Amino acid sequence: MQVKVLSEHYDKPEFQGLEGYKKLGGYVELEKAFKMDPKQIIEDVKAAGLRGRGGAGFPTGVKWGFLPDNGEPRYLLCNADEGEPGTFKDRMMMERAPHQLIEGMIISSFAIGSKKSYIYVRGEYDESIRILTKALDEAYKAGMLGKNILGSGFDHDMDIYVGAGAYICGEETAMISSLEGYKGQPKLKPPFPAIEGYLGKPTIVNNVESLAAVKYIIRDGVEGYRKHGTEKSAGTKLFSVSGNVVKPGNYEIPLGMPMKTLINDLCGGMKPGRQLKAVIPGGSSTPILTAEEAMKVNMDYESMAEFGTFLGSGAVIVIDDSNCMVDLLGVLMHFYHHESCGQCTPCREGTGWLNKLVASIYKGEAKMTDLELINGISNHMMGKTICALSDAAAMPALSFLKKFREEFEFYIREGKSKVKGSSYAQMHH
Amino acid sequence: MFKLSSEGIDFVKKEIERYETRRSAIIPCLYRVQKENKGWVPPEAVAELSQLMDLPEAWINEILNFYTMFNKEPIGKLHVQVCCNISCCMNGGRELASHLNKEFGVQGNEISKDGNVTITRVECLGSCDTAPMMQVNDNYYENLTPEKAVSVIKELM
Amino acid sequence: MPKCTINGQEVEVKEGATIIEAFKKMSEDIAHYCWHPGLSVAGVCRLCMVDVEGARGPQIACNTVVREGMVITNQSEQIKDIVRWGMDFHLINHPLDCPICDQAGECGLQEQYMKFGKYDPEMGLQKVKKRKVVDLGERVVLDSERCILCSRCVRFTDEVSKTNELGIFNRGDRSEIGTYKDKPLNNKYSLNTVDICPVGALTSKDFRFRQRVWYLKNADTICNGCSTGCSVKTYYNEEGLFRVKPNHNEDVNGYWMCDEGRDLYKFANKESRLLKAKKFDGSTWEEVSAGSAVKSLSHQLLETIKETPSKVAVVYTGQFTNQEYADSLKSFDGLGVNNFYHWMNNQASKDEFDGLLIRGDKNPNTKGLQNEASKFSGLKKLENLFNELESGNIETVFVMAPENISAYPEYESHFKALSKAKNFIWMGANQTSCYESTNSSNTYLIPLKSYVEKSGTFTNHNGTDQNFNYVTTLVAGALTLSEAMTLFEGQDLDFEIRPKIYKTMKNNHFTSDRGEL
Amino acid sequence: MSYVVKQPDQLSKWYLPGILKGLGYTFKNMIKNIFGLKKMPTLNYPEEKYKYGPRFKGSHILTVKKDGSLRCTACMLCATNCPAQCISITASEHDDPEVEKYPIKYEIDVLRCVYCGFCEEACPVDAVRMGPEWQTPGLGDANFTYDIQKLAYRANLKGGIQSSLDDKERHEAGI
Repeated sequence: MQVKVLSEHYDKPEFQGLEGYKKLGGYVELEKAFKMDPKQIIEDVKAAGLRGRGGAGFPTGVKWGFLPDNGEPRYLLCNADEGEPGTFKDRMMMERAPHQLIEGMIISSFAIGSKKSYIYVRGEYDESIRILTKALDEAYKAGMLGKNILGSGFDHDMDIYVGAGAYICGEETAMISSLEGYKGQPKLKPPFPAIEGYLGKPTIVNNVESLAAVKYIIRDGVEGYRKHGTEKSAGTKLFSVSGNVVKPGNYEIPLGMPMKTLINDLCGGMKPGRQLKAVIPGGSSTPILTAEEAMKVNMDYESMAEFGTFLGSGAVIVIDDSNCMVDLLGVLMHFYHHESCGQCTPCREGTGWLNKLVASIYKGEAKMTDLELINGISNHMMGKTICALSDAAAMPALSFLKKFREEFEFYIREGKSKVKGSSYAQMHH
Repeated sequence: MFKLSSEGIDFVKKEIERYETRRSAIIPCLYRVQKENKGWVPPEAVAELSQLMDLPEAWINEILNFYTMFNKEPIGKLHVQVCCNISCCMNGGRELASHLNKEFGVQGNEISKDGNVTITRVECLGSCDTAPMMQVNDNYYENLTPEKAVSVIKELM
Repeated sequence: MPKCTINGQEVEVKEGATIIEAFKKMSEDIAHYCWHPGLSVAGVCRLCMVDVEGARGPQIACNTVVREGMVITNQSEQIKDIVRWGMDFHLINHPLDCPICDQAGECGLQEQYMKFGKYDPEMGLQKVKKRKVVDLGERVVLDSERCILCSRCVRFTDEVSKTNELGIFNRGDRSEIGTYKDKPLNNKYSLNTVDICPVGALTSKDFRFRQRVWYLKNADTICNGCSTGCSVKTYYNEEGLFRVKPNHNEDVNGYWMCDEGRDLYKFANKESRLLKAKKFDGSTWEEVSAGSAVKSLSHQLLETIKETPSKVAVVYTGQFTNQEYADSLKSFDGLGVNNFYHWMNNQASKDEFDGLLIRGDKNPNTKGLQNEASKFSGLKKLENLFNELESGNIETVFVMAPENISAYPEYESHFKALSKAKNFIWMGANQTSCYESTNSSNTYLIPLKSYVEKSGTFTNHNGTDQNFNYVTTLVAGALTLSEAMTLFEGQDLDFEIRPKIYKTMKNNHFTSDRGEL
Repeated sequence: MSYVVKQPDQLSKWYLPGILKGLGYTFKNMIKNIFGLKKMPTLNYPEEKYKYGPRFKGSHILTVKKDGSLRCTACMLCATNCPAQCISITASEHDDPEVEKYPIKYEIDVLRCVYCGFCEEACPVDAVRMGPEWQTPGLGDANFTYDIQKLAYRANLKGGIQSSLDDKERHEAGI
């Protein structure tokens, strides 16, 4: 069942404003944190086993630990450029509980010693931007931001930066580029952002959910936070369930819950008369799972890895048997082709090539050998580029082809979809 | 020939100061231009911004062309963006888009004859649980059926 | 100074050097497009992949710093496979228009595909269509389809010329290099973008379609456009010179040269040269070979000069080699002449410098002239000579005229003013129409060799002596200043039978070598 | 080595029999040719001309596009490949960016040409072919340096031979 830590008060409209937020226990942990040693907070976050909720799952505390131990100015960036198809948890968090994020960010900034932070919100989230802007105003007025916050002697400024429509800006170095006023193209690593990030200064980029969760690590302590979840995947996480389930939406569950429970119990299972066909477990970039695998896998980092996929951003896309996999891969390939930033050759050309190849299948122009070609291209896009977008495009292609190969072969052979009633491939994009 | 209003120029000047580097202000300033120019950024605005912000034209042009939310061509009063990514596709996003295309008689990025509507297919807008959905100008409209979408747009007109 | 092992051979590199620099030091083959030693690291072509022992997967050589004891190879099957596919990714949207592409023959794609390619293209689908023949500015033409988006040119305008005209617009495989419409690529170094373009996307308007590169031979020399003295490579064939490109010279010009310097081959070509010596006796012009002209000059004037050396003036410009200055000054000094004048074309702007390469002194060897002249009686200002001519104190004037006449706007007026002398000897490489209007009834025009036709030394603005060698002969029979003086003294020329070029000629001189990619 | 020496027979020592035998042979063939003109193996050159097969590599032809303009892109591969160095081309910028480059001068010095066909082989766009014509006589003032007019539009070609490769088709196919 759901365990609501972060989302406890999300259904209460007053949680959005400062007043209501404070009433429901807001900004208590901020004061508590100010009394702690910043290094202790970092240690606690490490000990709590909080892993980045944006997609890569890198331990947040460890990331903070990479910061050089000097007096250089440093920045905290909140990654609210939620672009992964299937993900909508950050939008809800920003719209329902902007102060939760702001509080989490102030605590995190205090921990890492940052005097300036930015929330990078994707431009399409107009509602979120309005609410966040209002919340920031409130926070400034109430002295939660600015000089000498709550008498602690800690100064901090926070600002919102609005993106303008680029999936790639969700990648941390691309986000930094975008914030610096460059095109949102990922930067070469090394140097890593924790050493040289925004304007060449040490920078930490964290997801909305990761930063909000910091508040609850302070509130419940390491043990309290670790109460939920598994040994290696501690805490709760918001999962955005979409696709062909009865009740799609955001669900906060402890990590380690079987996917079966999530889909069948919490989301009300498949729509009547429909069978589960496949699940993309962590946003469109993660390898797809077949129905059997989905029924066995648990919602944590390790179990996902066992099945060769990732927890990603927690976007569970449930696919029923009315969908043609060729069609869906076409949709995804179109997406990655559209979103490749065009910097690295394998990704720039590879995404375009994959898109054309998959399109040629439903145009009836493909040959059987093209399936091998798709495999070849995908394999040579993996791990060859600056950022992971080319992997993100290659992984679905590889996994779709591996797990649903007969559908692709059928399409090429017969010139039509194996799934009856799936008429869409013909009028694709 | 587009020219920023005097408030617009003040806005640009303020944004330049707002961030650590002047370059960061390019996106907000382009948004401002788009807002003042009926939803699209004309090419000559790049030269104007370049002068106001004291940045090379190429930098601004790069930003303008990189991001999809800046319209490089005129659009209708209502910019209808229908999500056609995976979750929406599975719930009829593409059917919705083609229905709207047919209903308003526009294709691709065209503006309808009355100048009211432009319908574009876009990638994920982060509202997958309420698929299919569309964004009209700044607002989301969710859990749509083709008929509902048409009536929403007609109402907004 | 960390040591590392590259393909089994140990090499020591500078602190902070990257793996690709180590490969270059070893002259080991490594595929790459975006990396250029004179620019920042972009790391976008993803071709310079190497295996580093102990590293997680393949690394790009251009952004990995060599650490002590690294064992690096790019010979493993995995790396070769990655590079093969990397080449294919570059080529899938590259048009097959090598026949009309000016870069063919010196193209990075062609060269590296032959070395590293897959030889089995699998792309059978429609390529992305982009703009062709885009006018980027005064000197450069862009073909977007051929562009592989290595971003070298963009980095050049951002980092070296700092003019920021170029950008990469749009994204994904729709990305295109371009300029903003109101700001074309018109900086003074724009043609360097053409040099560093590894494919035929950027081509030079001047060179475009004039020759296939495999018809051209090349040889190194020094640019004589200004006192910077950039190391350059000239490309030529029997028809003449066709273009000039920079050579890497860390101490002088790095990897670059200015656009102005690239135009200088034009005045060395036959069309603008004085092909024969000319003699004017007050009524008719007579064309003779350079040698016999100097001989007859010698018969006519040598004795007179020896008798009254104070009535002789010699005008020098800073466009000759140190050797020529030394020889001619010595000869004149031996005849007793000590009126040496310096024709300085741009007195006011001579110390200007644009911060990168271009200097206000448009002579390659002003320093050299001053050094050599100081060993004799020194140089006087040219203005004084005009007065001397008016007063009749000077009867014979020798002028060592400049080659680069575009830098001498006063060329014609000075010709006229100086030709007021009774005996007027004009030694120069160029043909202009003003020669007809000489005022002297005893005028000699002696054709001299241009800077590509002789060997010698230029001393640049900071006193660096730079030697350069003979490139090619464009005007047969033209003389160097030294040769002219030898003849004038009544001696014969001692010819070197085979010019040096033949000794150093490469096996296949039709293979155009444009140096390091 | 041994060999047989055939001794002339007695009859051949006489003059007339040999003459008559020879004349008989001549008359036999004359009659045969008079009554069977079509089978006659020789031609009355230059009134009659031998027709070679279409693959005969004779005089050069520059092919044209559908609109009648030259197919040649001035890539100079033929000139590069030519062992006799008889081709000289001057390229220029075309107004149409799809065409980009074209020859403003294309000359073949046929007196130097060895008709090896390497130019045809080198051509990437089927712009130069060697046609079946083989007679290229001329009087004293004849010009044996063939220019574009002669190579592409001479009267025999009836407005030009169309190239099998078309720019437009290539562009549409995305090559």
